[in-house]
Amino acid sequence: MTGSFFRSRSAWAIAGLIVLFLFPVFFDRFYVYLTAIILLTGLCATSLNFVLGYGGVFQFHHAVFYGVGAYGTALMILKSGLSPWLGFIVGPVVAAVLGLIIGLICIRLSKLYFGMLQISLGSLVWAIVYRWYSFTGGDDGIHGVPLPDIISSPNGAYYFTLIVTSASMFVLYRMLKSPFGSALQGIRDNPVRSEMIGVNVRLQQLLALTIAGFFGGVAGALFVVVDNTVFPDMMFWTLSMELVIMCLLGGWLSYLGPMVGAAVIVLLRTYVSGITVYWALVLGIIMMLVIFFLPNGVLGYLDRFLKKKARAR
Amino acid sequence: MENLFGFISPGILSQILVGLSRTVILFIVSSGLSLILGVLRIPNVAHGSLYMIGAFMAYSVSHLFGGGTAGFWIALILAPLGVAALSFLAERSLFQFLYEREHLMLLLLTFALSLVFGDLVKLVWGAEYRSVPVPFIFQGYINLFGGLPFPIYSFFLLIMGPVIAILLWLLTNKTKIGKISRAAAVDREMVGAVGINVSWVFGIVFIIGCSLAGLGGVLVAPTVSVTLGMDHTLIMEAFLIVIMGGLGNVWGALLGALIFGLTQSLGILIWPQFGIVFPYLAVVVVLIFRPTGILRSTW
Amino acid sequence: MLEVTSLSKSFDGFKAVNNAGLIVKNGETVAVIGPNGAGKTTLFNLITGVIRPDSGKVLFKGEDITGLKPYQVCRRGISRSFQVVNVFPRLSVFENVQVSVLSRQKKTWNLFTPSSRLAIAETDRILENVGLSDVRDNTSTALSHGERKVLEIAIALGGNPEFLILDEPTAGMSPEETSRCIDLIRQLKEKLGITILFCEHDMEIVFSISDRIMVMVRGSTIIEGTCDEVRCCQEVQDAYLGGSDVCLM
Amino acid sequence: AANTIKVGIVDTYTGPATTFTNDVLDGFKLAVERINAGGGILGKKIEYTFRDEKFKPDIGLAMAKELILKEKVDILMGTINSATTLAISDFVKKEKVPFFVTFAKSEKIVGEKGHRYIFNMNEHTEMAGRAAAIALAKKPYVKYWIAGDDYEYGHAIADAVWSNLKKIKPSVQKVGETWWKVGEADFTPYITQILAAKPDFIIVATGGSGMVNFQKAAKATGLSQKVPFYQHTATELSVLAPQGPNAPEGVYGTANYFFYYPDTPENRAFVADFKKAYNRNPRIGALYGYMTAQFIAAGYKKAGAIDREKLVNALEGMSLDSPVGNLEIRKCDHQLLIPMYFGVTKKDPKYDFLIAGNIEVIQGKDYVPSCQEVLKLRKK
Amino acid sequence: MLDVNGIDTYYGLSHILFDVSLNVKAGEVVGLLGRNGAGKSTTMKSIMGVVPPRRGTVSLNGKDITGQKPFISFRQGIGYVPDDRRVFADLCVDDNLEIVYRRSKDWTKDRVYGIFPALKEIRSRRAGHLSGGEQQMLTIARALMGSPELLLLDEPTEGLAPLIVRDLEQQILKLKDAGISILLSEQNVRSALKMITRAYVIDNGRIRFEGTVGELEANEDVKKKYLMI
Ligand SMILES: Nc1ncnc2c1ncn2[C@@H]1O[C@H](COP(=O)(O)OP(=O)(O)OP(=O)(O)O)[C@@H](O)[C@H]1O
Ligand SMILES: Nc1ncnc2c1ncn2[C@@H]1O[C@H](COP(=O)(O)OP(=O)(O)OP(=O)(O)O)[C@@H](O)[C@H]1O
Ligand SMILES: [Mg+2]
Ligand SMILES: [Mg+2]
Repeated sequence: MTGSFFRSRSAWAIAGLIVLFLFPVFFDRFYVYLTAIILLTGLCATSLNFVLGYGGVFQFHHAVFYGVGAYGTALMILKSGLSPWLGFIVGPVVAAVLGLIIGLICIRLSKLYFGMLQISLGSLVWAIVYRWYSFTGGDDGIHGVPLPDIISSPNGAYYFTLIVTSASMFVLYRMLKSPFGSALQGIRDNPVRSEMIGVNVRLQQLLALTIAGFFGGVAGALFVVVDNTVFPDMMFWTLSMELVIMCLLGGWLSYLGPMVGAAVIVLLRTYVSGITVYWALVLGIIMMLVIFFLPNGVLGYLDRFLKKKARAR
Repeated sequence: MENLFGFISPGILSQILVGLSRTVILFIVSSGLSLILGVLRIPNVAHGSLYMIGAFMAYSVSHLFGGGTAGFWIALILAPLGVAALSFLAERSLFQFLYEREHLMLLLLTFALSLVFGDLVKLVWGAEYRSVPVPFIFQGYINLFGGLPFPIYSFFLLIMGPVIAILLWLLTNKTKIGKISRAAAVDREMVGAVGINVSWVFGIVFIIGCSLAGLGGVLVAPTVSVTLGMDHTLIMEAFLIVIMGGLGNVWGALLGALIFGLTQSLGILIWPQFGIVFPYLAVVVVLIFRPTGILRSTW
Repeated sequence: MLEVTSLSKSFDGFKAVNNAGLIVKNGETVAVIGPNGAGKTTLFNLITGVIRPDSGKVLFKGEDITGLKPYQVCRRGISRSFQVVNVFPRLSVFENVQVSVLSRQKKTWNLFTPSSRLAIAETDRILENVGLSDVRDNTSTALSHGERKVLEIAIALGGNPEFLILDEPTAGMSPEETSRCIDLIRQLKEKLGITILFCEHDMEIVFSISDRIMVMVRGSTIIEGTCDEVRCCQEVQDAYLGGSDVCLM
Repeated sequence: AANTIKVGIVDTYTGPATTFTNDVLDGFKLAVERINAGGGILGKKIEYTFRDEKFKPDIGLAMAKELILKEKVDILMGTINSATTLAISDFVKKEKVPFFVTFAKSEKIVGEKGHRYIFNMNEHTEMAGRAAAIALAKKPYVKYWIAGDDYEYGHAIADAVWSNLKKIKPSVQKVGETWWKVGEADFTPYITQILAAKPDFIIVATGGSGMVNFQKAAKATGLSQKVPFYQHTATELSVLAPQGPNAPEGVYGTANYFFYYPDTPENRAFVADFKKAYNRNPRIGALYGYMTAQFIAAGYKKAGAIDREKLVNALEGMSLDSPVGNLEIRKCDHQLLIPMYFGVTKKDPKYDFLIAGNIEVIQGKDYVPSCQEVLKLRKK
Repeated sequence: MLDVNGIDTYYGLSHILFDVSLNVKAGEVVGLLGRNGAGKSTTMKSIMGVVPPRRGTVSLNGKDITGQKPFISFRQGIGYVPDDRRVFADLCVDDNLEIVYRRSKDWTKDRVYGIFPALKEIRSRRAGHLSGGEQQMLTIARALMGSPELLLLDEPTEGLAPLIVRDLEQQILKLKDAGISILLSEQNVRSALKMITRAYVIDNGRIRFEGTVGELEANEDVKKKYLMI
């Protein structure tokens, strides 16, 4: 039974990928761009959820890793003179290292304290980027990052984003289903007990934070590919809040929840803002409705709904 | 180096005094946040919006009463009441049903609320900057150490801070409602089962906390321009202050505000280039040495 | 196997454990009894590293394990269950135990093999042993109180311990479940040769399965001895049993 | 879209910046209504659509892309956020869509990062600095203190004023600097610090709501009576009006526009129109928005076709009459040359708020960086 | 005084109580016996209003109290001692007693400490740090502070040392003498039988037996089938 279930799940994944691959053939450039943004934002939110939803760590300043990944990539391309492809590795790696460092400092703290200390540290990083004009371009950011030819066209950027995102999503998924992932979820639910069964809670969480930082960085690097620019707002705390909201809105206990949340937010922003400047108001109201009626997020609701149906059958 | 001596000599004392008066508003707002966080466990992001609304209400009220001194005093009473009414509405229609939810969900809800409030303020008051004049008796300044000016209004603030701190401490530690709310923070259902109408207790605490945000807004109004977005910077600072001091601890909020305010003003004097990082550094240092804040938290 | 010497711990000046001593030999089953608040749970917490002692020593198999982190203690072969049910609420019964097994096998650093292929046989065997096979796929919150208590033990067994600490394993169980639980503990002792340290307020159980008993009062050991020694000792009667009929049993 | 010319506007309509951007939008609307009422351009009406980017560059850029790729706008306009502007600029360069910058102040926009499709309809920081320096050089002050918002705009303005002042009048000295974080609410401690150093004059480089906040603090501490200071846009209506009669007197400032100055029939007419439409006095942004529409209309007319390339060509070097006199879009860098008014705040019985007095006019060509300078920047 | 009439209670979709009826008369100690998961706690919660029943009625002194909020039930004289010791961890013992809603001055702190002298010694300690048994005493003490007419005791002896259990048995009898009616749920039948006058046996959410202690002692069938003794 599990076999057929798994098969159907991979079947769905493959079908989804095919649709996404064919997307540029049928749709206008703008929609391709929008999809790329959703994918990379969703990847960023998923990497956050790796520690937030599955690790129970209040990672409140995930945008730092997104931003650092982007800056790392952009600066590497602009300043090093080495192959731009190297930038796509350096950015995420720098983000991962930063994730480890910030993690080391914060890890002793619990919940809200963790989150707030992380916001402080993240804000320090942000302040440095914001103020270090000569290197980072200050609050104006860096614009017009040159890219290798094959990914500089809109479609090239889209396919690159699609491939990297799906690969990352797959890797993250495998990690969650691995013993490491089980231990991580155990820690989320009951850290004391986890320690009592021989899990080195801190170390386990640190690794998770590093991984999350890495994939946050990957998303940042993809942003450089899609939008060719970086700016300090990418690591401002408001964006981090938005990422948390994507996780919660989509469903932070389901794997694709954050991706769905990202899609919801990006689409709302795009379409509602075309109708009214009061789109924050609309977004706020929609969020409240979700909280009231879908307490487990959009996907959490669907999950439950489907399960209930399956049971009824 | 030159800079360093430059600021020590002509009255660092007055500098500190000024620094203190500015922490008062931070304190008042964060103490409300701390109360709500400590008792109701709601990380209330909309707290900043209520502060902004308090300031706008202060503008409207003082304007309505001729913009003079009388207007300010009436605003000092009416605006926090207005904010209280608004929070009462929010509590009864929203929060009331959600206390049992995950903290993160409440964070999401309050964030949504702050978005709504932000746009509502724009709808009601428009985009113009607003200004509330300093009440007449507090206008002007006196000369302190070495002829440096100190606004009289700041004296007023300096007195308000401790008064509010003591009142709040009495409320949480000495009154029954304070004790009930501390108990309810941990086990709401059981508090109900010993004959207490928890729903109202929570409502009252929420309203008190929120009106403190409103009060902060009124008090700040005469010193700044009342604008959209003034909630934004404040809320993050308030959260950091609360965390630094220890969640739910009134004195912690006071201490946190002091540290935050002083590192902010002194930090910029020491290293102008990266002045903005000092308060954050203070938070980092504090939390590294005291992972649950300086004073005991109720969490 | 386990040797606790003059262990002390105080909270805000209150001595919860005061100079407690205890020796458990290989293969023994030792009970700790004592009035409420005597410090039994605290003693267990000190041994397993959940809290650090103020002074004193814990030796396990001749090695000093005082002040080690819980996970380090666990890796040396000590597992425990908790007085208040303490399981992983969002995981299924199977996963609850599996995590424990995986952790013992040091597989929690394995990032890529799906858990669903690992440690299945062993986990199922443990579930079988404790009689939870039927509810294997339920989430742990859907279990009855008694079942959850058993799951507690199963998780501890996942660590394949040489030494097992049980904190009131049968509290809140019905007579029926209690007798099953006692059987289980006997099995662990006899079939698997696990050394067991437990505390319990039900004297019938204490006297029926333990080899030796340690009596704790106000944080200190007042007597340590065989069932018979303890049973009718006057101090124990006064401090704990209160002249109940156990002496006659 | 065949029968209309579509203009897309991306700007911040959230937070303190709204007070400026609303005027840009309203000024633009006013002009568009007139143009459309007069039969449009080449028989086509102007249609516009606007987006609130909430002062976030990523959102702003996404919105610009949406407007260009999905809404297929002919022209893009905005924004008050320099980072957004620069990000969009890079994109419009690739897409070859003309982009009119209406409030962002970064010098990079037409300087280092300038290109064929970008037009700057307001002064940038270097220009503001030069204009102030020209006027300040004539004053007797020697010991200067520099203070400001700790972000690009603050530093850029301060640097621009200071470096130009130093060039024009080498005898000036800087006795110290103070930087505070953006959004700082209470300036009293900084003012105490500055006063302790006893400078002759202070250059205050704040933006947005910081302008009002600083002036309030200056009034409360008596700073404005002790040491004169300069703020770019200090004399602007959006800064002075909210403070009513309580604003400090004697503050120096520069601004491109006042509804009461120049007191010409053109300006009076513009003010009357604006007031009729929106029931308030126009502020600086209104002029930028209004003139942007005018230039777009005139540009298309001159080009004779709805064609982006032709429009750009037509606009280069074009000049138009405006409420503040004849304005030219310079060919070399697409910078609008607009006069700057240096003045000082004073009370006026006609208004219940302060206005600018002793106005000194500095003509656009006098305070704009030369074409050589710009080209040198662009080559970098 | 307490009449429970045919209640059905659910947790979400799962139907737990089926047509449960029972009554407690003034001054009685009534036992509610049954094995784990039989529905004892749920019955108590239904009476208190923590988990309102979907069908049937609960009335106190002839007044319908079905499904009303727990705090109102408490104010009308029902004291509730839950099985999972829910002391107010953050408050000290004294404050735990102080915040209770007081119907009358019948029960003072001193009187309560008279019943549980052990508590008096630790009156200023944080409740969250008390041992299991101490917490159990505290919850009973807390319920008494509201001067209840009826006490719902849910497995009060769980986790208590034999000495304390015996003490508690005495105390409960004392409470009975003081005129408080008690509904007592117990696993520990032997202990329960010392206190109660009548008993209900519940299994799988249904009342299976009702009668005096004597009748229960005599009914080997019920004892074997539902109580495992
Ligand atoms: N973290 C703590 N802070 C303060 N006091 C504590 C703490 N933990 C335990 N105590 C106190 O230490 C004493 C011993 O508690 P412990 O839980 O070990 O008792 P116990 O013997 O397990 O009792 P029981 O049989 O009732 O479970 C109690 O009086 C308790 O109040
Ligand atoms: N919150 C809940 N949600 C769903 N089911 C529940 C919940 N609480 C209890 N149950 C179920 O309701 C049934 C009756 O539980 P209840 O707690 O009333 O039993 P009990 O007789 O008090 O048992 P015990 O002696 O173990 O306390 C059990 O099968 C239990 O699993
Ligand atoms: Mg214990
Ligand atoms: Mg029960």
